[in-house]
Amino acid sequence: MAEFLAQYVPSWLAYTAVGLVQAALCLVVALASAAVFIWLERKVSARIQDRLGPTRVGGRFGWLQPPADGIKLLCKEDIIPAAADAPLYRIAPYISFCAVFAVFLALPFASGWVALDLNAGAFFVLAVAGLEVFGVILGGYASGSKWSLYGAMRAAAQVISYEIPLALCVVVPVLITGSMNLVEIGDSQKGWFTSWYLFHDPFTFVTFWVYVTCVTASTNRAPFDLPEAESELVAGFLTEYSGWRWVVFFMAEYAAMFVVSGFGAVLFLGGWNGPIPLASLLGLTPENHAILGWLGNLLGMANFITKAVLGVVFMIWLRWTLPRLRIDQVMTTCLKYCVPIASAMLAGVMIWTYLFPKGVIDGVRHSAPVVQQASAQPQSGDHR
Amino acid sequence: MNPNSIIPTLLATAWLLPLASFVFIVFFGPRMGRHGQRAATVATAAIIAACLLSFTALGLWLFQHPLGHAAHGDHAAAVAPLAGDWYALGSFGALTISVGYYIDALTIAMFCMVTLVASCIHVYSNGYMHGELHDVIDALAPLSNGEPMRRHGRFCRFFQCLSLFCFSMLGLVIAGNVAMVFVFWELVGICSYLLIGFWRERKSASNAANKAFITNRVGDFGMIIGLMALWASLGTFSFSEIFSQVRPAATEHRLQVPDGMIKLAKQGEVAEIVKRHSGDLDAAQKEIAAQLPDWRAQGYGYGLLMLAGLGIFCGCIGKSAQFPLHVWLPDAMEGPTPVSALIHAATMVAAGVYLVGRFYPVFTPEVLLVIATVGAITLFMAATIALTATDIKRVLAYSTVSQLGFMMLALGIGGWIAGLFHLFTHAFFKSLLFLCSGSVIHACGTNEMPQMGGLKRRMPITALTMLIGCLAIAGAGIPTVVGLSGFHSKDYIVAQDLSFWSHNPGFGGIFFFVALIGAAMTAFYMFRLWYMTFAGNPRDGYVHHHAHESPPSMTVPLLILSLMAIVAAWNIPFTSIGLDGLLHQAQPLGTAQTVTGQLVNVTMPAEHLAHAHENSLKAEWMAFAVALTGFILSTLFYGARKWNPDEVRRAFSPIYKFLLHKWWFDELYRKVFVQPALRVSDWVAAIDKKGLDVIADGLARLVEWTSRIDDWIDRVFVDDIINRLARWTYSLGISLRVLQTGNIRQYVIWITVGTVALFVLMSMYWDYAIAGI
Amino acid sequence: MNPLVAPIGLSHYLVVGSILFVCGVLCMATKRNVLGVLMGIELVLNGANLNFIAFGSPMLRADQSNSIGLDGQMIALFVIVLAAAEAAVALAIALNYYHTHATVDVDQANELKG
Amino acid sequence: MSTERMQPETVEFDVRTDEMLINMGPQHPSTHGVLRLVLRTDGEVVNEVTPHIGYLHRCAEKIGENLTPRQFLPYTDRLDYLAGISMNLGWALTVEKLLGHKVSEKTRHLRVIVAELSRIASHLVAAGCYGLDLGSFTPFMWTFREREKILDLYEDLCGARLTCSYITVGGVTADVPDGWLKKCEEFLTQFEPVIDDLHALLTNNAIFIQRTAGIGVMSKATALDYGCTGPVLRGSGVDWDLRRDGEPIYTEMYDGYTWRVIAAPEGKYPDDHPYPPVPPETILGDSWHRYFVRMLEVVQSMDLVRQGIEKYSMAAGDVDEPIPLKKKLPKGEAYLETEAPKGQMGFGIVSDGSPVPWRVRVKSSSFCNLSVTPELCQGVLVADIPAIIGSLDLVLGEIDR
Amino acid sequence: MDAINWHSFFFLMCALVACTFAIAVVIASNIVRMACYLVISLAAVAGLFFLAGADFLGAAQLMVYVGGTMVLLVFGVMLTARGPFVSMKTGPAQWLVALMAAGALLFVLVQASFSIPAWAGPLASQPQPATLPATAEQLGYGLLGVRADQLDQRDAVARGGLSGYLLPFEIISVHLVVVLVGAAYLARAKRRVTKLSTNTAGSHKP
Repeated sequence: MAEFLAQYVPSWLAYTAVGLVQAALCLVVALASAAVFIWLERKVSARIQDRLGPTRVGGRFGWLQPPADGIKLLCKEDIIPAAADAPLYRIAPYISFCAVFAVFLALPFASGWVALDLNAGAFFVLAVAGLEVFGVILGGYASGSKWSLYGAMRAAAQVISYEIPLALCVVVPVLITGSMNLVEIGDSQKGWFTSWYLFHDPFTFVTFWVYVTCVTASTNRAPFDLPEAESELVAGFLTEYSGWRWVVFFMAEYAAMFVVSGFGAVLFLGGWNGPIPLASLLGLTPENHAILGWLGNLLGMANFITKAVLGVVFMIWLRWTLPRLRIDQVMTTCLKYCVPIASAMLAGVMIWTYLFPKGVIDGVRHSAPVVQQASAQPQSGDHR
Repeated sequence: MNPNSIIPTLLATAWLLPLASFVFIVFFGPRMGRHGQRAATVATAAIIAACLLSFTALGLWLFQHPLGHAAHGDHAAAVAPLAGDWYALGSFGALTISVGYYIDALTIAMFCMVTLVASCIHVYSNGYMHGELHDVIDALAPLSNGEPMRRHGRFCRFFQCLSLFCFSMLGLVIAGNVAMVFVFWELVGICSYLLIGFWRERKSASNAANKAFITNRVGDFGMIIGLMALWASLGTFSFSEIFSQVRPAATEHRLQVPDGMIKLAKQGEVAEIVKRHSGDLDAAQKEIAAQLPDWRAQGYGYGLLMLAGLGIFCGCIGKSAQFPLHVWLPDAMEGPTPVSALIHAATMVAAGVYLVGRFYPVFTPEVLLVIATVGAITLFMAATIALTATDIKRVLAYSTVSQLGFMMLALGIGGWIAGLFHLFTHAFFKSLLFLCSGSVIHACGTNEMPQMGGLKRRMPITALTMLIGCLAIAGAGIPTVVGLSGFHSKDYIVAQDLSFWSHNPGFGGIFFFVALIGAAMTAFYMFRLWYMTFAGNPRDGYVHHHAHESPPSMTVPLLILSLMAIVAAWNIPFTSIGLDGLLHQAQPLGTAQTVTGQLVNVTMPAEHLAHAHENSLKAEWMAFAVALTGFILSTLFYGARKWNPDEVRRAFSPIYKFLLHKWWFDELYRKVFVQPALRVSDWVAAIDKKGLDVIADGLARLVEWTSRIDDWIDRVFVDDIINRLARWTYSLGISLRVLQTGNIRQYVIWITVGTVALFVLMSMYWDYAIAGI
Repeated sequence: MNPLVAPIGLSHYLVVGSILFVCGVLCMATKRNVLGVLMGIELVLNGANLNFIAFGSPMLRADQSNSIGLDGQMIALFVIVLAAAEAAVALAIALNYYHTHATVDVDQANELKG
Repeated sequence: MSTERMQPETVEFDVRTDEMLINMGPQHPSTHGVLRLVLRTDGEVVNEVTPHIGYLHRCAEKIGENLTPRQFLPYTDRLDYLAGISMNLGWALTVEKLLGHKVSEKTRHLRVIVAELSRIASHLVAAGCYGLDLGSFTPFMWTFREREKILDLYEDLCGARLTCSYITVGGVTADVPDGWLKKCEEFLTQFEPVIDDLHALLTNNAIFIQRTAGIGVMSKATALDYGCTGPVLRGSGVDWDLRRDGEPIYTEMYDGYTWRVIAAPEGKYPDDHPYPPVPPETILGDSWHRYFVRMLEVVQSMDLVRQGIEKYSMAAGDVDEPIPLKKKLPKGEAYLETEAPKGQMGFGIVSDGSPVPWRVRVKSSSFCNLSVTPELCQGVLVADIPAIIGSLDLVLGEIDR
Repeated sequence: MDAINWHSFFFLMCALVACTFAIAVVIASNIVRMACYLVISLAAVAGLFFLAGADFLGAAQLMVYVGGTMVLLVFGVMLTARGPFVSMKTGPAQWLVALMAAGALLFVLVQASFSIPAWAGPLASQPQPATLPATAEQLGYGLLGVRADQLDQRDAVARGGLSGYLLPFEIISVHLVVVLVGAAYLARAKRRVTKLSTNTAGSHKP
């Protein structure tokens, strides 16, 4: 399209325009997913609480409720408190949102279907997702409210602490695969569900649950939603926000939920590989035909999205079931439980992969990626 | 799997179990039950398992190497030891340091003995140390305000140390090379230090621990010299390699000076030869090899061999508390009694004897003579001191020293089997005696025998087992028929003494008589101990009233050990399997022959000669007679109270005092070592004060006069120059001070300016190509 | 020259690095706040890092014989890690300084001046 | 999870920070109305809490001095608006005490039924809001669902849901409608399993226990010193309930009923109720126990309602009509405390012989219970403030009057 | 028209952002804003790293600098800033001096950057990112003491010299530990809250 446009306008303009349009499209996708999750949260929580949830807007199921809310919130006054540091207050929600949005760049939806196939993908996701908290801190600080400041400080302490066990958990699949490339990590779990890293060995199984705990905490979701604990801090860092900026923070939160669920799916739940290798059983592989391969990938994407959505639903379920932890308990959970357990699991996985390089459940899985990588590596270095 | 691979594995497991227990208790001890109660269970379970493993290994060994009919002097059937390495720690040139094993019948027997005794003592400690389960108020460790110290109980710490000790001791026994021996040698020393100082708040305990540790270092110093001599000359630490070099099979295992030592002794000539064959090493080797027999015949290297032997024996002197380093052992009784039993009676102190036995092939007859002499002195001296001691544990401690002297004496006069045999039997009855004394102390709360008496009604089991122990150590038995364990072992020693006398008609008799007198004194003081403690009327009503029999956890080990004290020397009924046979089998190759010294005219008779019928019969009766004499004297003095010991005491008052003060050894060492050191420092101080100060004062006065003159010159001439300089410097500093603003930002700007300037300068003189790009 | 079309070379990276470096120096030279100085240091380190990366990059120059290759990234990695450590220590010092002086003004920290 | 809790006393400051004064309320989600707490905080640690009240002052007592007792009755509904009927009962009994009036058997049992239902409703709100204070939303919805059913019963009974004014001076406004008792029993039957759900969701939730066990521990002595009453007092293990220990005119209302006071004087609860085990982390007198006592009292009240229904059906005669609207009061004074859901609710009345009382005074249980907050909230974390305030179950309508 | 060069395009974007916000850091007087600008500038630098083919470094930059260092900074800001706006003005004279010095430095540096012809000339055909080696693994091997990218070194002696960065890595890790412990120790205020008296249970009935 850009080439087409470039015939008529200066090329930089054409490319910029096309870039903007594409970015807007991505944004819409992210927003739509956030909207879906907001709706989902309402419905699921309503079911848990013996309610109906939204029922009317948009006909059945109240499916238009989030857009309606969005319009309402857009129309609301964007209040900036007098004590706020206005520029930072304005920019903070977008920092959070951009950070989460940027993670979509590196998140593969199916084998090879990824915007940016980084060979340090897992690391990139971790790094960029960690930026979200920066917006939270900035927003909390810039609000000029003591409650917001509390929220910001809690967010800072909590998220930074949880990055450590989170990183340790992420290292586990990276270690097994021998690569930080998310596509490779996903592909190495090909086959039946037994080859998912969740079932790779007992240590990964535990690691997965530590991962779940950590991402719940690092996305500030209940029972770790201390930065916005409404019964303590009014609304934490969100106290002074209203209207559109509040929506942006909110969408960042829901998009982050999707991101971490998807990331978890890739790392532990086989990514786009279903419990049954339906695509390969049906012959939907690129070896057969490009179109078939494409179809198989489509199936994979459906798998991936299903897993991510289930992950989000799980987080919603948690939120509406559990009371909130106290800040010291949150830190205890992180430093006294998650970090040691994750470290122990990392060590355990190392030993396990050393003892059973071919895996135990699925001995026929394409053998020992770690070893392969190690031996293949020196040759790949001399491309110069 | 064949037994050759199973036995090392079994023993290694038995060896490592206490280590596991130690590590476990270190990490989890305080959390195991209240006050770490479970730690005892862990440690006890570990050592009992080790004991079972050891006996399994023994069974396997016997199955594989059935004991030949004790064929005297016939060593054709000698069993090759199992030797090998588990793990190489590293190699430094030709030297490889490894964790290895050297297993023969002696090793296995030691394993069984150590683990059995240790098991009993672990069980016993469960009861004995129960006071440590709670907070302890230690009246013997007063605080600065005079109040007794209150501290937490150290129950699990005790068992932690015990486990570590068992590990170290077993490691020492199984060690396959000298380096490993040395490591474990030091480790048992550490354990001993820790356990003597278990009640470290007590001044006496910490002093005793220090004393033990430091005294042992003196011995270890010699040992290191010995090890260095071995390593420098033989280039190896491994037992099997050392033995094969010292007693090569080619010479029918006769002792010969190894090539390495000769080369070292003649290193000047060796260097000469090598230089002559510049570059042609093979030729040089050949020439040296050709020269070797000559050199050997000239006696080169013999001194080195003796040095190695004496050095190693030095270590044994320290560890086995031989004269003159025996002083630490009686003080070591400050530790808890089970520790005294395990470490300072049964195992660790016997390690010296064991090492002498292990290194036996290396010792030349001259060295053996030294050993025998040291042993004899120790034996006599300690026995005499024991006659007068009143502290029950000290009596036993001196008895231990004395018995260790017996063993050394036996080894020194060629009685390898006799010495080690006594080591084993002694381990059982001495640990029994110590445990009994612990039981008594536990009941009475005091160590002093004059406060006891008449306890046998209060504590019948203890009294009985102690009596068995006394009988065993005194060597009770029916000559030519049967006897308690001590009877047999002492009998061997006396027989060997007799045989030695007959081979060395002159001085040989000394050893024989010393041994006999020692045996008599042993019987005397042991029964003195028993009578004072258990018989007669209670001397202290309070103590007697509060005394009670110990709990089963303490008495059951006593019973087991007393059984062992009776039967340890017997063969298993209807078989020829017994300690005796086992030791016969373990006797190192080539050591059973009669040998004669090169430098000193001494003959070490082969051991089987001592077992000649008439010789042994004579010895048996003599030993029996002296023991009986001792017993009767003791009964007369203390049992029946026919004679009053106080009268004897008065009559021989100087001797009594001499003995009561332990031959003035502590005072001697104080005079000879400690006080001279203090005095030297006093001298130095005095020289400092009197001599140097006076000189300094005179000098000062001189200087004062000079300076007065100087002062005048100074003021008039020099000051002016200096002042001027100072003024310049000062003004320069003031003007430069402006630059030192303390303002970081200015510094940054200066750095920037400096960088730019450098850049500009560089570009003026060099091309950018200096970067090589 | 159309910057969008013209390919990017090593020099461009170096220029960006220089600008960051100089900005950092300026920051250090003009901020009175301890934390501002700290930020200046971070900028300086980043400018330097950019140079390392650029010199080691395989994409920026035709003649790769003089490239420092992987070493560039290695050194940059070490710089990043050390910078993190440095930031932690500097922050701790700043906190202590704040506790003792009740201010973060570096100009007050001149007790040792000549 | 570990039973180890961070004891606020041992908090060590890694970084020195300045103290900060924060207003919590009067508009704050977890102050249950318009309570204002001024927190002096150091980071997350609260060093001092000062409650400020009076944002809901409506001159209730002064109004009572300008109206006849029956006219004042609807105002009592607004005191503890979560248990209006219990307020009605207290006022009615006080006036009856002044009048020397005795109600019939049937009235007595009917009063027990509705008063205990109001206790259930009040405790349900307390439990649900407590969950909300600790960040758990779902129990709130569940308890409100059940409370709605009780309000439905009230609606059937008298037409009003929240401020019923059902029990009046001299009797009740009207006898029960047909079939109401059956509905009431049906409600109790279906409500029983819901309690187990609540226990599963909240009482035994590990996080809930962590958040409440050992938090805001109030010893018996403190509770007594500050005049705490009701579940707050019983949560500290004091065996005291006015329904048993009060004045005869009140206690005879419960004559013939079998029940036991819910308290754990020795740290052990009476074992005639099915209740989940007490977690070992808890300390008698902490927030968890205050909450737990309320949950047990719900079961106890259900039992009382059942007995009341039975006794009411057996009783002969009619329920009493209220006294005339402007009946002259005898000269004198009367004061009576009753066991309301929040604690001991006292009404005092002084009459000069006219139909309008000369003086009316209200002694509020929540007021006393609130007074202990500065003591309980020393050195706790910010998050513990809602946990402690919520466990006291305050109603500002009653405090500010 | 010429096809757009995406590498140049993104480079320009990132470079502009990085430089602009770096200058903003210099100009801004509010410390929190400075921190915010710095984060943005550093994030843009991370983008430049990605463009130069150093993905791992880019991610590390984001993680360590932006995620870690900056939050530390913000913490420090919060702890030390009295009131939201703390600014300490610098005198214009100092600004002038600093600007002059910095300008000279910038001139020298830029002049140096363009002075080597080989540096200016780009790669004739730039390799696509997909064909680039996976430097993350190489970095890993490098830290373990193997130079995977230098195995084709023909000179065995030289190859032996390229032994990677194991020792620096070890030193750095120890250094990090020391630094963190030291920082934690420095920042400690060594203060304890006095133990509050808690009422002990009394038991008299009302």
